[in-house]
Amino acid sequence: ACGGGSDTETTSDPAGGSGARATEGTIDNDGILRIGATVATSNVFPENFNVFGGGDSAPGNALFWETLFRISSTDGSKLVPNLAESVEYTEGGKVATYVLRDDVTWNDGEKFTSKDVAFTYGFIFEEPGTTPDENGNLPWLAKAIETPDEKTVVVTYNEPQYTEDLPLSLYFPIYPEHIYKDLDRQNYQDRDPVGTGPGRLKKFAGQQIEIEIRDDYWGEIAPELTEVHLIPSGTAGNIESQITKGDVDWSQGGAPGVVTNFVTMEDHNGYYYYPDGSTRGIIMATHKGPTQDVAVRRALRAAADMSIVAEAAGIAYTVPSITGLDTGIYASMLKDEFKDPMTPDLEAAKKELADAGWTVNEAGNLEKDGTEHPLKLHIQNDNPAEMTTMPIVVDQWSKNLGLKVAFTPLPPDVFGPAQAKGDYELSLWTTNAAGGAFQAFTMYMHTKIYEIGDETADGNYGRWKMPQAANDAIMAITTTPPDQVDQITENCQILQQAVADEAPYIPVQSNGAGGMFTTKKWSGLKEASEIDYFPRVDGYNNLIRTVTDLTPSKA
Amino acid sequence: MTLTVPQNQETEAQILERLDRSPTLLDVRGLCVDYVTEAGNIRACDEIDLTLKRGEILGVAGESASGKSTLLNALGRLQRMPAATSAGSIWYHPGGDEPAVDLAALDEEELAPYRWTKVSVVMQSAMASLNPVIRLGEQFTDVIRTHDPRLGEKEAMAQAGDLLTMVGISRDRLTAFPFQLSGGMQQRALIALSLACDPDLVLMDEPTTAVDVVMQRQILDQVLAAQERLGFAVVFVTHDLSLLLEISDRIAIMYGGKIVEVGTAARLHHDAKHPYTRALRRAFPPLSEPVRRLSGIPGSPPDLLDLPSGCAFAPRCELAMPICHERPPELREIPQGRSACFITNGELDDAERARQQAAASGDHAPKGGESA
Amino acid sequence: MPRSHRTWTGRLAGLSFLGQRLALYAIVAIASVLLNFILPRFMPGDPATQMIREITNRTGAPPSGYQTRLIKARYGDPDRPLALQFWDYISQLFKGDLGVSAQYYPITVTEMIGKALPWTLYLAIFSTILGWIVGTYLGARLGWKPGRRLDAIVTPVSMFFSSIPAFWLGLLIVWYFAYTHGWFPNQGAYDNSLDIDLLSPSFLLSVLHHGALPFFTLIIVGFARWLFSMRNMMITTVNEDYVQLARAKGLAQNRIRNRYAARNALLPNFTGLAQSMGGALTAVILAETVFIYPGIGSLLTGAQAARDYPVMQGVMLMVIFASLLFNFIADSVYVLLDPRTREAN
Amino acid sequence: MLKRFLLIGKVQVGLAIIAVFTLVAIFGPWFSSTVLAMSPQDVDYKHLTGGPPDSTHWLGTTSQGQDVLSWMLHGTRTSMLVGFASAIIGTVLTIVIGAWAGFSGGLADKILNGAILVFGNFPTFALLFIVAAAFQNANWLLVSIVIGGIEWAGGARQIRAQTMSLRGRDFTTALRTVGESRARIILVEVMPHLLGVISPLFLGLIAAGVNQQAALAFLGIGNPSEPSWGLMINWAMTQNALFRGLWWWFVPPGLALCLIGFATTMVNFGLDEITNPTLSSKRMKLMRIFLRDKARRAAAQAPQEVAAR
Amino acid sequence: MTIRALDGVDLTLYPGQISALVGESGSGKTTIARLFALIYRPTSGELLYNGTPIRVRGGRAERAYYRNVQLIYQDPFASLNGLKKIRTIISRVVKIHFPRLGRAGIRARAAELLERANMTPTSRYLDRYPTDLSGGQRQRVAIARALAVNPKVLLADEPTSMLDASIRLDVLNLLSDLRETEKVAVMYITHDIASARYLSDRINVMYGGKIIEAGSTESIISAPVHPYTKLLLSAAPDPARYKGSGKPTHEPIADSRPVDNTSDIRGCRFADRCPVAMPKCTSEDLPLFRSIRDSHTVQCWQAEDDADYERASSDRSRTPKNSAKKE
Ligand SMILES: Nc1ncnc2c1ncn2[C@@H]1O[C@H](COP(=O)(O)OP(=O)(O)OP(=O)(O)O)[C@@H](O)[C@H]1O
Ligand SMILES: Nc1ncnc2c1ncn2[C@@H]1O[C@H](COP(=O)(O)OP(=O)(O)OP(=O)(O)O)[C@@H](O)[C@H]1O
Ligand SMILES: [Mg+2]
Ligand SMILES: [Mg+2]
Repeated sequence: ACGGGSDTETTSDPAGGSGARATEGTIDNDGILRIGATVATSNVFPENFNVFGGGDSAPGNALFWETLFRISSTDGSKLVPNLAESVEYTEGGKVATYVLRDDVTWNDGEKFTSKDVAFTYGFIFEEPGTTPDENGNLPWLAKAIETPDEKTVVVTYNEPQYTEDLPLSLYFPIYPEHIYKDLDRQNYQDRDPVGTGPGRLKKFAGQQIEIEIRDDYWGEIAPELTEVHLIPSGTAGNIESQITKGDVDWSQGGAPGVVTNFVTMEDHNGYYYYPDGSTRGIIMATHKGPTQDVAVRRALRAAADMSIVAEAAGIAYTVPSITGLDTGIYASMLKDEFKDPMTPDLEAAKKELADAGWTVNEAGNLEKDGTEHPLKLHIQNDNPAEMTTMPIVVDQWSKNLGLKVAFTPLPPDVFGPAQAKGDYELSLWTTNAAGGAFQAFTMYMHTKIYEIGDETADGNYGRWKMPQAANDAIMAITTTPPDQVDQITENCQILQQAVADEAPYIPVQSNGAGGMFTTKKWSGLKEASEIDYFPRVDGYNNLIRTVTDLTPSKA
Repeated sequence: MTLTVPQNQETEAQILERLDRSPTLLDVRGLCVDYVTEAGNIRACDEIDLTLKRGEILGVAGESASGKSTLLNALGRLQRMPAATSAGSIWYHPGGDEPAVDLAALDEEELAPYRWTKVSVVMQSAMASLNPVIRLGEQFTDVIRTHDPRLGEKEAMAQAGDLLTMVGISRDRLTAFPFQLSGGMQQRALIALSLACDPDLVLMDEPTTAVDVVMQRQILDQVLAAQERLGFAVVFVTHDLSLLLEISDRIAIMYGGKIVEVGTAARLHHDAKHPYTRALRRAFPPLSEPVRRLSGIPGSPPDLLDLPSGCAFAPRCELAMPICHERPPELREIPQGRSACFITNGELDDAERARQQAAASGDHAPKGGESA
Repeated sequence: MPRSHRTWTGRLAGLSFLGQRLALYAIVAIASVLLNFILPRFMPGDPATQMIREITNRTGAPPSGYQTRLIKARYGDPDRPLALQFWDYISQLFKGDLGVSAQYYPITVTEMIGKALPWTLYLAIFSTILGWIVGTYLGARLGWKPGRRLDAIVTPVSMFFSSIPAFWLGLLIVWYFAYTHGWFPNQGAYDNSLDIDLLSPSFLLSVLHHGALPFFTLIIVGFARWLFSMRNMMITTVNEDYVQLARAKGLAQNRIRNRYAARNALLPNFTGLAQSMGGALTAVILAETVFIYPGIGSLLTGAQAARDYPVMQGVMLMVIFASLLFNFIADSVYVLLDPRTREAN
Repeated sequence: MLKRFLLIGKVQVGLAIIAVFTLVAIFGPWFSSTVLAMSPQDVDYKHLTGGPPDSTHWLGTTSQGQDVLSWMLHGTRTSMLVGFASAIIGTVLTIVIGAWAGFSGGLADKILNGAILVFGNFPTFALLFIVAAAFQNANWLLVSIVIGGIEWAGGARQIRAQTMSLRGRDFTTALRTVGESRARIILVEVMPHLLGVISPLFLGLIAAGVNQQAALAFLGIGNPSEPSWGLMINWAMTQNALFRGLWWWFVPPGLALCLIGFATTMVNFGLDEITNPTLSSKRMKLMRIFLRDKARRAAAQAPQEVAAR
Repeated sequence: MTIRALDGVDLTLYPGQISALVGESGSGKTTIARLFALIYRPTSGELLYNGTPIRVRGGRAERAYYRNVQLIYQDPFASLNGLKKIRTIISRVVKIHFPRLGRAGIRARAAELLERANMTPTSRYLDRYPTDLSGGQRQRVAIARALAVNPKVLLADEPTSMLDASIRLDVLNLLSDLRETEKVAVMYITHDIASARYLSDRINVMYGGKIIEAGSTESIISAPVHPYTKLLLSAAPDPARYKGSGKPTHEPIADSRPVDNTSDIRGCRFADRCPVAMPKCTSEDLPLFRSIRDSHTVQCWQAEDDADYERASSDRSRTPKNSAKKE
C-alpha cells in the first residue's frame, strides 16, 4: 500500500493500489477537507448522528464518536489505547478495569469522565444479574458497572470476556451521559452531536454535512484543517469524477477497474487498498449436494485462479491464503505452508474428483452413480466488484473442469434469507471476520452450527462442522489473555489446518478498505507499514486517525 | 315570429326577363376540380361553365357524389385537402365600372377582401360550422369587424343582434355557446351570419337537410324573405329537386361532375330536356298530383375514377344512342337554358339524331342495369 | 333567460363536472392507500425480521438484545389483526404521519419526502410544461400547413425522440456532457457549497446549471408526443367546417390559426397534459437516479435498495397523490377552456 | 383496410423492425452459440476489463470480458418475451374488461368502468414498481404478468367505447331482432370489428412491456440472471461503464429500446393515417406533386399566351 | 329525467296493408318501431300480437316472435355487419329459424330471398361484402334478411332516408310489391309525407309521442283536420308549386320549437305552436274524435264542430290500460 505526499516518494505496489504521481497540489487550500461519502444512490442525508438509533446514521459520525480502544491494523488486531489508557483483566477475565485519559472534553466543553463510560456500557450490556433467563442465558454483567473515580471504570462479567473489547472498540463509542441520560436513546434524532471527537457540527447543508474541527480536541490535528465536509457521491463514477475534478479530496471505496482508469486519469489521483483481515469467499454447503463431498469442495477450490479474478476486479485487493487469512495481517500467525496467497492446482483438482468417483457430464454437471448434480453459484447482486469477478470464477470452472455452474445473482432480500436457511450449495459471503484469530473463525464454532431451515446461521451458512480439535482450539483462544500471543498462534494454526483440509469455503478476496484520493489539496496518507489503522471514512477512530495525518499539499 | 311567405307570383317569363335585365355577377369558365387521392385523381367538377346574375337564385341538384358540394366549395375558394382547382376561372363582376376579377387566380391574401363581403357561405352542418368554444356573438363580431375595422365591439355586437333577430332568434343568445342552441336555431344563426357583411352572393350547401320539413320550410322562408329584401344572389345546393323547383329561378342539374342541364324551374318541371333530369323528377312522388307508379333510375351512379368514355349517364339511360357511348355531349345553349344530351342539345343534326335513335331502339334496353 | 341565471347554472355545471372528477380521484386515492397498505404485507418476511437481518448484514453481527427488542416494538407486531393494522395506518396517515424510515431510523418519512419532493415537482412540472409548450407550439405550426419540408424532417425525428427511454438518454448525456467533457455537474440539484436560498442569484443559477441536463433529457423525450397529438389534431381541426367557415369569413390567417384552429386543437392536448403527469413522474424518477438528483426518485430507488418499505410506501403515496392533484388541476383548467363541460345545457 | 394499412411506408418500417427483433429473439441465442460460439457467460481473458468492438467481439466486451453481442442476442429474447407475454396478458384483460363493460351496461359496466378509471388514473409505473419490488427476483413471466396486469386500463377504455358504439350500432340490434343469441353477437359478429383497435393496442403493449421491463431491470428489480436490455444498462451503470467510457456496453441495448418504441410509433402513425385520411402523408405528397405540376403547366402556358397575342 | 317518448299510442297494423307513420323528428316514430321489435319495453300499456299480449323476454319465445315481426333499419350502411358476406348475413337468419333445412337448403333459400328482393342475378351478390354494394342494394339485402323468416309484419323505419333520390323509389316499390305478394303488414315510418302518400294505405300522424291523426291515405291528404297535419302537408315541398307556376305556396308557419317531451303537459302538445289554439286545448284533456264515415280519427278540438266527427273518448294518455296492438 502507499500514500501520496509531498515529502514521500511515490511508489506503486501492485497489490496495494497505486498512488498519485504528482507530488504537489494545484489548488489553493482553503482549510476544508472534502470527503466523498458513499450514500447509495440518494444524496439525501439522514440528519441524525445517533448511532444507537435503529438505522443508518449520517456519514462522518466517526468525527464525533470515539471508543475506548481502537484495533490495530497490524499485530494481529491488538488493542490500541484511545479514550482509555489501559485495561486490565482480573478474576480470569471476568473483571475488566479501564483507566481513562483525563484530558478529554466533550465538544460542548463538559469533561469526559468514567460516568460517561458506565452510562454507555450500561445500556449496551443491560441489566446486571446472576440468574439465567428462560433460555438459560446468563446476563452479561454480574453487577452494575462501577466508577471508583473519574478515571476508572470497572466492568464485571458473569463469564470470562477477554475478547469483548474487540466488538466494543469496533461498534460502541462512548456517549455523553449529561446529554443522553434523559433522552430516549433509541428514538432520539441527534442533530447536534456532542462527542469527544475533533468534530463539531457546523450545519447540515442541503447536500453536504459541514463539520468544524475544534481546537480543544485531545488529539493532534493539523492546524490548517479547519473544516471537514462530507459530500455525497451517488455512484462510483461520480466519486471518481469528483475526485478527478478536485471537488472531493478523498473517498472510501473503489469501483471495478479503479486501478486502470481512475488512477491514470490525473497525476494527482491515487488509490490504495488496505486489507482489514476479513475475507470474502465462496461458501460451500457441507450439508447438501455434491459439495458434501470434501473432494468436490477441494476440487472446486483448486480449479480457480483467484489472482486472475483479482486482477479483473481492478480494485487492487489481494488473494488470501488457502486458510482464508490475509497473508499480510496474519503473517506472524500463518503456518509456513499457508504463508502465500492461494494458487490453483488443476491437476490436483481433477484427480480429487476422479478419485472420489465424480465425472463431469455432457451438460457440464457433476455426476456420480448415474445421478447428476447441477450447481449454482449465488451471489448478492448489489456488489459491483463481485458482479464483475464471479462470472470469471464460473468461467474458470467451465474452462478448467468443464463444469457449468450457473451464475445466479440475487437481490439481498432473496439471497439473505435463503442463504441463512442453507438453501445454496455455493454462495459468496464473508467467510472470516476481521479482528484476530478468534474473530476469523468465530462463525464455525460448534455452537454456531444451525439446523437447515433456520432463519439465522451466524455466518456458518455451509453448516461446516469443524473437527473437534479445531473447535477446542477456538474455545481456547477465548480464554487466553490477549498477551499470550504464542498460545493464540498455536491454536490458530490448528484452525488453519482444518480449513485447508476440509475446504468449507474458497477464499476469494482479502477484504479491506479501498480509498481514492487526490493530492491536489491534501496529502499525507501513509504507507500501510507506517500506520496501525485503516484509512477509512466509516469505522470509529480510523477517520480521525486518517485526518490527523493529512497536511495541506504544497501549491 | 311569423314571416311573410314568398308569394310566387312571377310567371316564368317574368323571371326570365328579370334575369335578363340583371347584370352578371359571376362567370364561371371551364372550372375543373380534382381530388388528389392515392387511387388517382378524381375529377369531381369537370369543365363547369356557369353564369350567375345579380339577385338570381340558382339551384343545383343531382345525385349524391355528383360534385355539387365540390362545385360550391370551388366557387367560394374553400376547397380543402385533397381538393384542388385544376383549371378554369371564376370571374367575379364587382359591378359599376370595375373590371372583373378571376377569383380562382387569387391567393389567400388577395381573396380576403372578397370573402364574406362579396361571397359568403352557409354550410350543411350548422353544428360543425360554428366553433363550439366561441360564443355566438364573437363569431359574428369578428367577421363584422374584420371587414369594417372602424366599428367598435359594441356596435358590432348590436349589428349581430339585429341579424339574429332577423332570423327569429332573440339577441340575448349572443352570449350563448353554439351547443346551447337547438339544431334549427344553429342553422338559422348560420344564415344570419352569412348575411353579416351584406354579400352579393350566398353559397348554400344543403342548408336544410338536417332539419325537419316544417323547420326547413321556415328557414327557407327566412332566406327568401331576406333575399327579397337585400337582393343577394344565391347558389342553393340540395338533393331535393322538389324543393329546388319551388324556390329557384334557374336550376342546374349535375351528373358525374358535369352540368348536364340548366333551365328555369318551370321548364324543368314540364319540359326537362335531359333524360337524367326527367328521371330525377320522377323519383320524387308528388303530393298533389294523382299517384302513379314511379320508378327509380336503374343502375348506380358513375365511378368518377372510371368514367365511361361517352356520356356519363349513358349506361343508365333508356334513350342512349350509340354515339352516347362514344363521346360526351357538349353543354349547349337551348331555349330557356342549356342541355348536354345529344337528343336535345342540337349538337347532332336531325338526320344524324334520327339515325342514332333508330340504332338505339334496335338494341334498346338500358345497359349496365344493376352493375355495382 | 336572464344572463346572470345562465352563468350561475353554468358554474354549477362546471362544478358538478369537477365534483365527479373529484369523487373519482377520491376513489383512486383510497384504492392506492389500500394497495399501499396491503402490498408490503404480501411481501416475504415482516419488516422487523427484515430489519434485523439488515443490521446483521451491515455490521456482520446480529443486533444486540436491546436493539432487537426495540425493532420489534417499532415495526409493529405482525400478529396484530390486519383490520386493526389498517386502522392504525389510516389514522396515522390522516395525521400526516407516514411512518419512520427503516434505513434512517428515527427520521420520519414525512421529513425525508419533504426534502425530496420539491425537487421532483420542480423537475416534473417544469420539464413537462416546457416539453408541452415546445411540442404544442411546434405541433401547431406543423399542423397548420402539413406536408412541407419542415414537417417532413421534424416529425420523424421527433418520432424517434419520443421512443428514447429517458433513463438511457440520461446515461448518454451524463456520459458525454458530465463525464467526458465536464461541462455540467453529474449529480445534485445545486452546488454542494451553497445553502438553499431562493433569493440568492448564485443559488438559483446553480440550480439551473444542475437542472440543465435532466431538463434537457426530459424535454427531449417528452416534447414529441405533444408535437404529434397537436400536429394531428391541428390537421384535423383545420379541416373542420368551422375553420373553413372562418376562412370563408376572410379573417386574418393568424386569427384563424390561433383563435379557431389552435384553440380547439389544444383541448385534447390539455386532457393529455392532465393524464401525462403520472407518467411524467415516472420518467422523472428514472431520470433522477441517472442524474443523482435529490428528489423522490433517488429516495425511492435508495429505499428500494435498502428495503426501506416505509419510505417506499410514502413515496408511492406521494407520487399517486401528486399525479391526482395534477389531474385535478388540469381538469379545472379544462373546465375554464371548454365551455361544453362548463355550461352544458 | 388491412391491405391499405400494410401499404403505408411507416407501417412497413414499424412492422419490419418488430419482425426483425422477433426473429432475433427466436434465433439470436442459437446464432450466438453456433455462429459466434459464445454465450453471454463466456469470459474472454484478453478483455478482462472490457474492450471496444473488434473482429471477435463485434459489439465489444463488458468489464468482465463477456461478449456484448451475445448479451444483446440473449437479452432480445428476454425483452421480447416479456414484451409479447405482457402484451398478450394485457390485451386479453383489455378485451375482456373493455368488451364486458361495453356490452353488459348497467351495474357491471359501472363497476368495470370504475375500475378502468381508477387504473387509468393510477401512475402505473409506481404500482409496477412496488409490485415488482415485492416479488423479489421476479422472472420474466412474473414481470410480464405484473406489467400486463397493470397496463390494461388505457386499452380497456378504448375497447369499452368501441363496444358501446358497436352495441348501439344498428347491425347488432338488427342481429338481435332476427333472433341471434347475444353471445354469438359478441364473439362472432362484433369481435372482428374490434381488431382494428386491438392490433395497435397490442403493438403498443409490446413496446410498453419491453420498456417497463427495461425500466425495472434498470432499477435493479427483476431477475438478474436473465439477460435483458434493461439489465445490461443496469450492470453497465453499476459497474461504472460510464466513467470508464465502455459505451459499447450500454449504447446497444438502449438503441434497441428506442427502435422498439420507434416501431410502434410508426405503426400507430400509419394507423392514424388510415383512420383519418387527412393525416395521410402519402396524400400530402401527391398533393404537392399535383400543385407543382399545375404551376409548371401554368408557367408553360403563360409565354404561349403572350405569344398568341 | 324521463322523456315520455310515447304517450298513449294506439296503432293497428293489418295484413296486406302499409301503414305510414309520419311526424316530425323526435315525435316517437322510431320508438314505436323499436317497441314492436322488442328493443324497448313500454312503461305502461301492452303490445298485442294477433290479439294476444306479447310478454317475451329473450330465448325461444323471442325467436318465435321475431319469426313474425321484422324490423328494417334506417341506415343500410350500419345495419349490416360490414365484415360478413351477404351469403353469411342471410343464411345465418335462415339457419336460426329453419335449422332443419340443411346446408343445401339454406343455400337455396338465401338465393331465393335475394331474388325476392330484386337482387338478380343472385350469384353476383352472394359472395360480396356489404361495403361493395350501393345503398339501395344494401337496403334490399336488409329486406331480404327480414324476409328470411317469412314475417307477418315488417317494420320499416325510414328505410329510404339515407338513400339517394334515384334509388329510393326502387326500395319503396319493393315494399309495395311485398305487400301484395307476401301479404305482410308493413309499417312505413317516414318524414316525407309525399312518399307516405305514394306507398301507404293508411297514414298515422304523430306529434309529441301521440298519434294525433290517423286515417286512410286519401282522407289524410285531402281532408286533414289537425292543424299539425295541415302544417306538415303545406310545409312539404311539392313539385307542382314550382316557381313560376303562380301557385300560392304554403301558409305562414309559427315559430317552431321542437316538441318538448320532458314536460308533463295536459292536453295538446301542439297548442303552443298552433295557429288556432284555444284555452281548452291545454286546460282540458284531449278528446279523440272519430269520423262517422270512415276510420279517420283525430285528437283535436277542431273536429268538435265538424259534422263528420263524433267524440270517441277523452284523452286516455293518463289511463294506464292503453295498448298498441297488431292483429
Ligand atoms: N375529401 C375527398 N377525398 C376524395 N374524394 C372526395 C372527397 N370529397 C368528395 N370526394 C369525391 O368527389 C365527388 C363529388 O363529391 P361531392 O361531395 O361534391 O358530391 P355532392 O354532390 O356534394 O354529394 P352529396 O349530395 O352526397 O353531398 C365524389 O365522387 C366524392 O367521392
Ligand atoms: N335513447 C334515448 N334516450 C333518451 N331519449 C330518447 C332516446 N331515444 C329516443 N329518445 C327521445 O324520444 C323521443 C322520440 O324519439 P324517436 O327516435 O322515436 O323519434 P323519431 O320520430 O324516430 O325521430 P326521427 O325522425 O329523428 O328519427 C325523442 O324526444 C327523443 O329525444
Ligand atoms: Mg354535398
Ligand atoms: Mg327515427
